Amino acid sequence: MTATPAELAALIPDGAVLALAPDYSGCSLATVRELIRKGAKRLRLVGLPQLGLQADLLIATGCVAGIETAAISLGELGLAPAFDRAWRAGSVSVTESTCPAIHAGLTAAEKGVSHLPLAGVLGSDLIALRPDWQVGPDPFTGEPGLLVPAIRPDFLLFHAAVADRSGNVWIGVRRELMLAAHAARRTLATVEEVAGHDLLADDLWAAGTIPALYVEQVATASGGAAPVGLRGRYGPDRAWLASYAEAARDPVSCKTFLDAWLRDG
Amino acid sequence: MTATPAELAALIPDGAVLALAPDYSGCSLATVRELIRKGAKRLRLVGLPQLGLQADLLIATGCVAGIETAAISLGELGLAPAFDRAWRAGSVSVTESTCPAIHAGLTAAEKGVSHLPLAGVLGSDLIALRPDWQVGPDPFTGEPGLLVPAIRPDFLLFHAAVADRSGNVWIGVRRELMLAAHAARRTLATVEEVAGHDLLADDLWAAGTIPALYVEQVATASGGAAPVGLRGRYGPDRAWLASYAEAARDPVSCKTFLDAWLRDG
Amino acid sequence: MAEPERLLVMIGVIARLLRGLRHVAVGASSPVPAAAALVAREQGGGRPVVSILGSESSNPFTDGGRELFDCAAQGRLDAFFLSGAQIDATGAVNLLGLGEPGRMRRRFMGNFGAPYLASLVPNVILFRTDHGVRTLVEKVDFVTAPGVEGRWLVTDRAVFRRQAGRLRLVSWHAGEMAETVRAATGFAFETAHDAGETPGLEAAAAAQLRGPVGAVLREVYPAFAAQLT
Amino acid sequence: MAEPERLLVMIGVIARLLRGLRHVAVGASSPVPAAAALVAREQGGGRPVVSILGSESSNPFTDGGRELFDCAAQGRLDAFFLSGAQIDATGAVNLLGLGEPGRMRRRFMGNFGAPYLASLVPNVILFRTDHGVRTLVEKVDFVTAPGVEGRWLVTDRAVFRRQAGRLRLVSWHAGEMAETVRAATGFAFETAHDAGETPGLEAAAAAQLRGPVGAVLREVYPAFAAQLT
Repeated sequence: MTATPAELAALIPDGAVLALAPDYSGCSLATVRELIRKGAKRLRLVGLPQLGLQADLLIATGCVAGIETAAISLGELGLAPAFDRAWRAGSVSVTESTCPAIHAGLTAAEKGVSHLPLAGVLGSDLIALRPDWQVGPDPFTGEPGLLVPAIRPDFLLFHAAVADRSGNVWIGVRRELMLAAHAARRTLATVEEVAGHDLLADDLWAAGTIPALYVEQVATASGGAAPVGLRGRYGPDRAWLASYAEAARDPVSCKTFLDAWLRDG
Repeated sequence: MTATPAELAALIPDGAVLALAPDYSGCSLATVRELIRKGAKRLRLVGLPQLGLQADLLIATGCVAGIETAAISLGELGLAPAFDRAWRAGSVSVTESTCPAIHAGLTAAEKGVSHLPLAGVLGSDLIALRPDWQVGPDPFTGEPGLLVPAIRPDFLLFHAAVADRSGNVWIGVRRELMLAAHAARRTLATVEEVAGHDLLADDLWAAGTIPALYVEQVATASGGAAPVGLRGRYGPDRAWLASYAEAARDPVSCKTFLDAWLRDG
Repeated sequence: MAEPERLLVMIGVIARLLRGLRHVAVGASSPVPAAAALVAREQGGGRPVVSILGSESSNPFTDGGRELFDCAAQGRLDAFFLSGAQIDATGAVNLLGLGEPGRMRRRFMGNFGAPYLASLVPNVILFRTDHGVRTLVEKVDFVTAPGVEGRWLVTDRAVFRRQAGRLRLVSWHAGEMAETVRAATGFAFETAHDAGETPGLEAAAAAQLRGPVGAVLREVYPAFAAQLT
Repeated sequence: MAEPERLLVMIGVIARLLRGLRHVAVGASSPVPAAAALVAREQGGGRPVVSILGSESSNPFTDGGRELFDCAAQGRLDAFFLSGAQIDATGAVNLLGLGEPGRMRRRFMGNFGAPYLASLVPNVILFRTDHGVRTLVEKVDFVTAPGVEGRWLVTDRAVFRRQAGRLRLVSWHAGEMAETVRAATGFAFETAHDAGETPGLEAAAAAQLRGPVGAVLREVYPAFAAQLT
């Protein structure tokens, strides 16, 4: 029943709103590569709640029209270089957010409501950048309150360690993926391997499992989170990441670097 | 570091708002028995989202002033008999709710906001029973909407299979306990056993674990969920439950039955 | 509860209503809907997915008690089942109690999730295994959830569907007639122009009940499963 | 980053500010606060509990990315740490970018959770390991989070605390004076009447850094840990 990363990528149409895991969660680089190969266009990325290498690669290759995120970076390696160039050029729109506002927006979508109230944040200039947020008296306390609208991505794409034959996917403690799978219309996942046992049969596994109910398609992709790495399985490929961070500062060297990466896989 | 159920019960003062797990989740009957023994008074119970045997026992013994719940029953055995008598006598106040309204109220408390919007429910006469709920135009859609206030219990009390020496408690898929532990001011748990390993060290366990951060005190109580039973460990004691359901219809036979139960443990 | 033959007819009716759906959830204390959903799943080759609440093995949820409700709000739950101490001519159900709200003379278990699910799940099927004048009433004392157009009511005597604001008799089970159903019903109703006898449980479905469905059912509702076979 | 000696002083200052707290969380890319929190934990016999985000081993959260934020809103998080591309005289921080909001000329990584945590966590400690006129400014270009009374700023040159609306110099590290700090700072400030040299890292804390704290630190921030020892 499992597909290939290319088949997952084929399900994501141009213009889709695509939620992507942060680098510490579960990144399906295997599918991102296929999105780039197929020439995806005008994607609108949502960070869960921040974006990392996946977003920078998609931006570097012209797949992205806009992002909504609390941050975008290469982590310890600093700014996301392709995004930085695109931002300066004005070719990618940015909807600035903050981590809990994205979690709240996804929670609103999970619960089928238009919005959620959010604590804090008032006093930040961020409010002025978000005309779609509402500030007004809290109907229960009368104090100033903030309401943020639901975020319902068209797709969630992520990578995890294990799925089973029914399409249940084990994410362990990376529960932002559970929330996003509830909130998104369709969820696509790559996994290291497909287990022979039913992940829902034993509570030890079930406790960290997204039920197949929410998962449209699973693809097997051993090493599918490389070079970012997958918690508990393999670490980041620091040499690759440093090379990319260097190469991607310049559009020409970035293209050369990524052409080689696209050829290799 | 573990305590006894009596020590847990001693932490709960008269008048406390106490959230209790439904019969299918994790019921700390061992602590409920100690609450009865110490003569707890004026407790206000919150069902997660419904109440079962624990509530009926506390009501039978005069420990309860009021309940907020989506339902109260002995499951397949029908109405909760002591509650039914107390309800007819008007000695226990009932705040009627519905399952998702309780989940939403706890989620509001979890997120530190005064309320949450809730889908559905409009059109039910339940609205008229809840003057503390607000109905008005949704600020984003303009459609009629419902807002329910936060529910922040003073205590969550539950029983689970395993804790570790640091006070982390494994609940598996019984995630309503996680939500309630976040929402409640203080969480008390009994467990079948204390494991030698750190539950947070392995993601397989961690995925179903409430971190010690939220847990004030753990007590060991082997069989602590009897006679209700504990998922994956032991089933309900159907003979005991049937005897109770019969005896509790009448205040005298109820007292005789419970006096014996209180003596036994 | 009704005789086993009547329960089998109910199972057949409900199973047919579930054909082609993706995901069906069954609440607590709902053995007839559980059996019907499992039959529908067998006949659909695994579709609909069936979530039986209160079951440890036939319940795919991993996010706690809220997940069923969130799932419904997401549009991921196609059918659910409600019974009620009272069901009225408009298809409204009352799970709470009898008498005037606020001053009720009798209280049942409570509203559970019905006020929410009834408005968010596209196919809410009402059922009663003890069709009678005290349960099927002209107007419920308390509206746990209002009725909506197209809603089905399946009892141990007959099948109704709401049209033009009221439940209408669609079929009566073997051994009943429109008149016997009317005599046992506390609300007035019209009879659909094409009304007739309810089709019995298909032989294939009966075999599934004895086979794979029975196996699951015995785990969740042992007494009920024994009664059927 | 600053010289190791200065980092050790910062660690000592921050560890002292964390004494007696129950739960301290450390965000990504915050090695100095991580070291300080771990020292405080050692000295407090396990308190405060320390949650290091981005760490697989020193992170007790099991409910996904939202849990840190929910935890703060519940009042269960006593301290957090923020740096910023700009920190101003009022203790406001700017994590977003330089230039006029909406038409910025330079963008950093983004606001992360700072706009929320800064208003919900009682002790938010600001830190910079490169005290200078471009980072410590009179007014931030963009208020990611406003300053509040009592807020601390710990840099590699000095310690400030906000009083009467502005950061005030509380102490300067060995090798600095009020004048050298002033020359390196982009905002005008008063000096507290009892200001003096920042106490150095206690010997016990230094030993802990070489011992148990260093062991944890090497796992999360290997380069930083190597620099310290």
